[in-house]
Amino acid sequence: MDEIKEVSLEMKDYIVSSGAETLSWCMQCGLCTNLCPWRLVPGEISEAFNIRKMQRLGQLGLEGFEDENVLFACATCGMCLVNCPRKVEIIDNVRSMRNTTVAAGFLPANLRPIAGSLHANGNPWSGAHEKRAEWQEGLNIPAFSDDTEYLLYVCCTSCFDTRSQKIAKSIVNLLQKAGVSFGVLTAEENCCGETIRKLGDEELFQKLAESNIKLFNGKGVKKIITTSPHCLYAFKKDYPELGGNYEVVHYAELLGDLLKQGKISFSTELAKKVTFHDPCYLGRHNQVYDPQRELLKAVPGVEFVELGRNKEKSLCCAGGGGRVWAEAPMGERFGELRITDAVDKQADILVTACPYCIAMLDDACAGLEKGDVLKVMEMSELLNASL
Amino acid sequence: MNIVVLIKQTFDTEAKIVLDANGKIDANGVNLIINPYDEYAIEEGIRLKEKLGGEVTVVTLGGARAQEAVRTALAMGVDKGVVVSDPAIDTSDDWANVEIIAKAVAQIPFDIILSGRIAIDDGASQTAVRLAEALSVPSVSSVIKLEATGDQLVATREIDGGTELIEVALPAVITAQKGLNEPRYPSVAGIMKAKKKPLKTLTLADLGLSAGDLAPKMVVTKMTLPDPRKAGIRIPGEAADAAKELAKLLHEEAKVL
Amino acid sequence: MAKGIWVVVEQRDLQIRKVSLELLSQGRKIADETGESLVAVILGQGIEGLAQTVSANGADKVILVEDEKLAEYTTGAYTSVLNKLIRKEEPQVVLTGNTAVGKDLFPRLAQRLGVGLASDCTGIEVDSSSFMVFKRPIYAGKAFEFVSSTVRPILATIRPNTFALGTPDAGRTAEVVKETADIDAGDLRAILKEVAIAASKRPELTEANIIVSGGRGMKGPENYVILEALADVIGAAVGASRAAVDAGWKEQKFQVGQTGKTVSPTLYIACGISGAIQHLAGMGSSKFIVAINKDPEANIFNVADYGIVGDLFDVVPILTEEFKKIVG
Amino acid sequence: MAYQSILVVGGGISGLTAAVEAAEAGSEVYLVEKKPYLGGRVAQMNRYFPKLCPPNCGLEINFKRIKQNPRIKFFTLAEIEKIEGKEGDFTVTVKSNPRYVNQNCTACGKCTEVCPVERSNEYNYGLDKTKAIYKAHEFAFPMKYVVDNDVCQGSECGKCVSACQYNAIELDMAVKSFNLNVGSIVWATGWEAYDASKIDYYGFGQHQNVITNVMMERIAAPNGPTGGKVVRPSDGKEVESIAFVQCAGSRDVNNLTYCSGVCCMASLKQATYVKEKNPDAKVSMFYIDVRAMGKYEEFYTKVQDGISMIKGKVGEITEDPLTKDLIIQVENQLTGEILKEKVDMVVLATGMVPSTVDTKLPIAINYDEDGFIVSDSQQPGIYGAGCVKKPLDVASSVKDATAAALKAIQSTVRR
Repeated sequence: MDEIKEVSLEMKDYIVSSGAETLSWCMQCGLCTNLCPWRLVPGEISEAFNIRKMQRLGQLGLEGFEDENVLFACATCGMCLVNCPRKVEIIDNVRSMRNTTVAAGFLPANLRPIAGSLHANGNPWSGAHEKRAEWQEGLNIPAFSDDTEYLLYVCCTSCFDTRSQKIAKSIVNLLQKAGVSFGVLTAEENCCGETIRKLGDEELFQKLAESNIKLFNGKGVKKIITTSPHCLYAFKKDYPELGGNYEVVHYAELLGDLLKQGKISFSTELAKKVTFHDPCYLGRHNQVYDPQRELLKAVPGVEFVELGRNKEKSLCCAGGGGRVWAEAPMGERFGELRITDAVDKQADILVTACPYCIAMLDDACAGLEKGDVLKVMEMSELLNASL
Repeated sequence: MNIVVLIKQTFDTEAKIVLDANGKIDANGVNLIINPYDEYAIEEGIRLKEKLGGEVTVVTLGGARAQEAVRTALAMGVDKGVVVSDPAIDTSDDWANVEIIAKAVAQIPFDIILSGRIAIDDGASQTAVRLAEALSVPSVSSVIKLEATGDQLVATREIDGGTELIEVALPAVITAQKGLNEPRYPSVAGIMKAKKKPLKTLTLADLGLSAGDLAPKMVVTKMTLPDPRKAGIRIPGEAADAAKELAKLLHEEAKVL
Repeated sequence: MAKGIWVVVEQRDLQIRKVSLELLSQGRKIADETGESLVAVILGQGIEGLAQTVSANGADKVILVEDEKLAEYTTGAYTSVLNKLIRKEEPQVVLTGNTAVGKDLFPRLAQRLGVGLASDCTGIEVDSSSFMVFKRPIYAGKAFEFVSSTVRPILATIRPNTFALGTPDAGRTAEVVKETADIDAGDLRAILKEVAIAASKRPELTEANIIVSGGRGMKGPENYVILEALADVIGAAVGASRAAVDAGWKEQKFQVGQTGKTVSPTLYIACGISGAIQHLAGMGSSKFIVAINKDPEANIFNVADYGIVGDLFDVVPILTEEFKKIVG
Repeated sequence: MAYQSILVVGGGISGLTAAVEAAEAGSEVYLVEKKPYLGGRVAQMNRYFPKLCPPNCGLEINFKRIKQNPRIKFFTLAEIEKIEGKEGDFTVTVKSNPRYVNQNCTACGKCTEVCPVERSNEYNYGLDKTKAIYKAHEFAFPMKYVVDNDVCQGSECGKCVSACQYNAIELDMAVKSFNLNVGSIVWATGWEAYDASKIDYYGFGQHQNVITNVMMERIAAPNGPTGGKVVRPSDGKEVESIAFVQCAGSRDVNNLTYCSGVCCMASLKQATYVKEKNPDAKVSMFYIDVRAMGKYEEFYTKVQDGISMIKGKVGEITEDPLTKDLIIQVENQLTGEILKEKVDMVVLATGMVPSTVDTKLPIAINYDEDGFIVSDSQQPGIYGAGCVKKPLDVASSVKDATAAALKAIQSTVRR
């Protein structure tokens, strides 16, 4: 048993007041722990982090949750919420618990450059703000205006990472082929702030969100297409309380509709066995499961197989909740399990629809040296190849 | 043991540096942090207290937001905070700052004064050593290991290409180099307690100083930003030629070697 | 009337530091330009033989202060001696290298003299009104400030490699003046017990001016010796990409990147690193980036100032030899 | 017109009690039961609290009181179709389903011997089978056979009719409806066990050896499908290791939000069944917290010996497809580790769902959000009794039913 440390009701109240309103609902049954992906990997973080125990420490205002391996381990994948008998908003609680230390100026060292870059550049990738729109070069995308229906909001990762830029470009091409009326404001945008909010830096989130809302509202944005499920989450679930009310869709949802309406079709045959990794923020957090599958099945020649853990049971890639900037040793990365899942299904291509997932899965595939049997692709890239 | 830690609030390391209309650094909207080297000093101060008992007081000079830095130090385990805040500080130089700090520190009993070896904003690396001189006490700078007994210190300091071991009687000033320790994260209890710890704010008048006493020795005549990065070039040719060309470019054009 | 440009020459084991010679060389130019005399000041024991070297490098006058208490640098003794000398001779400007000694000595000296100090300067401009204006990088090189003073003397520490070495003129002679060391007892409170010079200690990653980093292209842990050889020539730290760490070739503490150590050295040499976004974000603020990679499509080339598309196993050994020539 | 008689709907322990208490106080009582026998869930118990005795004697006393009391009329295989009127003046339409067996039946069993059709035995929760003509259970009251019309081949077969020497079988019996006029109604239709297959991660309905607590009562009962041997359904192997999974669906907003209050004691009781038969059996109980109300604390303390009590709600139950052994995954909250324990059989401690969730009264009354009849039914003269009002154990049901009987009597004498 751990040594009992300081108990403070004041601390509990502080956590609750930071947004952990459902903290006391938890009755410590441990169904969350059973579902937590950290239970699937060994190692130091896995040993330190127990989501049920973390809630308990918070409930009691007991020291110990602020250990970096506890407080910042959660990937906010939402798996814990699936069976929770009390519908405890565990992720909000984690966010609030993080907020207690982050608001006092104690973001872990590895996250300081990220927060710093968000402050200075409006993106977490230390990219110069003036280079945000560089990915668009040669694409001829109109600026968003009264004449365009949708704003296409491109995730920071796809603005700055050359690998990820291909996603943005593919999505643009698909939307153009389908005749969608859209424009961009990339150069003026800031990060949506989803992840920094999950990391507990509420102040920085508000700063980012307010600047985006001011921009969007000023330009008359009503509908937004996001390239990342994380931006989808932010605009849909975080922005309304700050005065940003938009009709937001992930590009997969929109393309799914266009497919049904016959406005887009795929012709080039792709005789491959394809499987899909459900991004947590597209699936569990936003309940989008079907359009991706319909789109992939619409590609001629594609043999679609489901991964064992799919849809609401999908296993996290470990890129959420700020974990995309965290370091877990080889053998302790969820992404590796995911690559193994896909290889076990003898899939040729593992498709997903999230820039973070791509980064994590690419990395895991390279680390496991499975590149010769499995290709990791973002859905837009695969669809684009079949246009 | 009475321990004083001198800290500075600086721009976040990622901050984008922009000049305002007056050609001065624009601090608007910039995220502020405790100078990272000062964090080592805070940590060492707390460790000394934990080992030898006593009290740690953190002292800083700064604007309205400097209190945040002190609160952070208090959360880590420092006992008291002193902020000297005065409009005159905006234009003071290293010498003047030390005059102010020396007055503030003189009000606090101290056996050891700790600070970071350099502040990442102005990079001047002067204040702590100047302060030692102003207070007529010895100093050891760039310390990577510190052993303290009740009345003396044995410090290992980093020099170019090696280390020195220096013994010094207290009181003394120590500047902290990376490697001295790993700054702690405060417990949440520490954060809660910090809200109630004493934090004193002083003006120059409180220290018996006036702006006239602080005419700077050095003045900043202008500030500039570096030239924008040039587009990268690929050096053509076979390995041997390319390597030679690269070495030449680094030496003569980039001047980094 | 203040007079003379002084260079406090730093010696260790009777070897003059390169930066001191750089300052003499530049000081000579300024002296010629302004009509001032260039004075070299050397403290130590058994230093007489160094007078010739400094005069060959441009000094008009050499002040030698010999004392057993000055054999090794100590803050107190050096401050004590220089304070009195400067007060006596009243130079315009006193320069030294921004070395461990310079950084320790000059702030205390400046405070004792009640003067300003321009530290870690990377440029000197001669100015009619204030004599010299010093350029110094601030915010880790993200900006520069130019400082000057009307109070004499002005003290300044100059970053090594700022100025080029001149060609020594063995025929030059300088006036050599010996001064006795008058050290106040109060300045001997810190006692130097031991000096340990590491044979070859590579700097810590986040402190290093230069980093040589290897990635998946290194192919195996045994190959890091070629990067280490390169690093040791230029006093660089050795880093690794996440791929190399994952492969077990390097420990995690050597990992550069957002998920490892964020670095911003003056020079970053990436060997066999493709450039994942986390890596680029962790080293993108380096002043100069060199990329050596076989794959012309590698992301790293997008941020590199100089790139070589080629096999690092061919390029790096030659580069090491070239650097040896430059560094000497 | 004010009627003095009382209708009691439901022939379980609550209904029986209400009927007997009211009748013994002088009221005319009609008792209507849907099943072919009286006794309800209690009749399916192996043993029950507080004395841990089998239910037979307790029920027998009630049946005797019914038989001896001319003021009680009971109808089995009967359902309430319509209720009209108000307190003191209800007209109730009762639908009487045919038994296909008349009063001549002596329960000799000859019919069953010849019957060619089998049906799942709901009395034993499907753990065994009966013929289409069957005796509900060994101590069924009334002790009459009954035909399951859903599976009976009817007069085309007629083998039972020929075999019966008492002319007791009438395969052409029809549904009848009749009206009753009563002054008040006691609704005591009891409860159903929560459908454990809704908790997909527990594998009930997929893994044969995952059973529920009500099934465990039948398995342990001497008159049950295994003759009281604690063996597992897949292969009849004697159970050497067993896990009781508490709160299987209970206290869970995705399933049953409330605590049924009896399942913890039921599992502890059932643990004693296992231990009695096989003292070496490994018994584990996984719980969020054990709810041993009132005087049961002592029992809880006493039976814990020899049971491994592990705090932690079971997260998943998987099956070894070859052996049909079960692997329980749970976080042991003492240590924070995820345990994976292999057992022969799992008993899910499912909670109680009021019958009124599926079958509402044919007259408007108030229910709570979980479907229980609230105490103030908003319909004067109609009173819930027992588990249709809230989850209760047997003793509490009896008390509640007695109280309901008094209320019902008051309704018939109110002026």
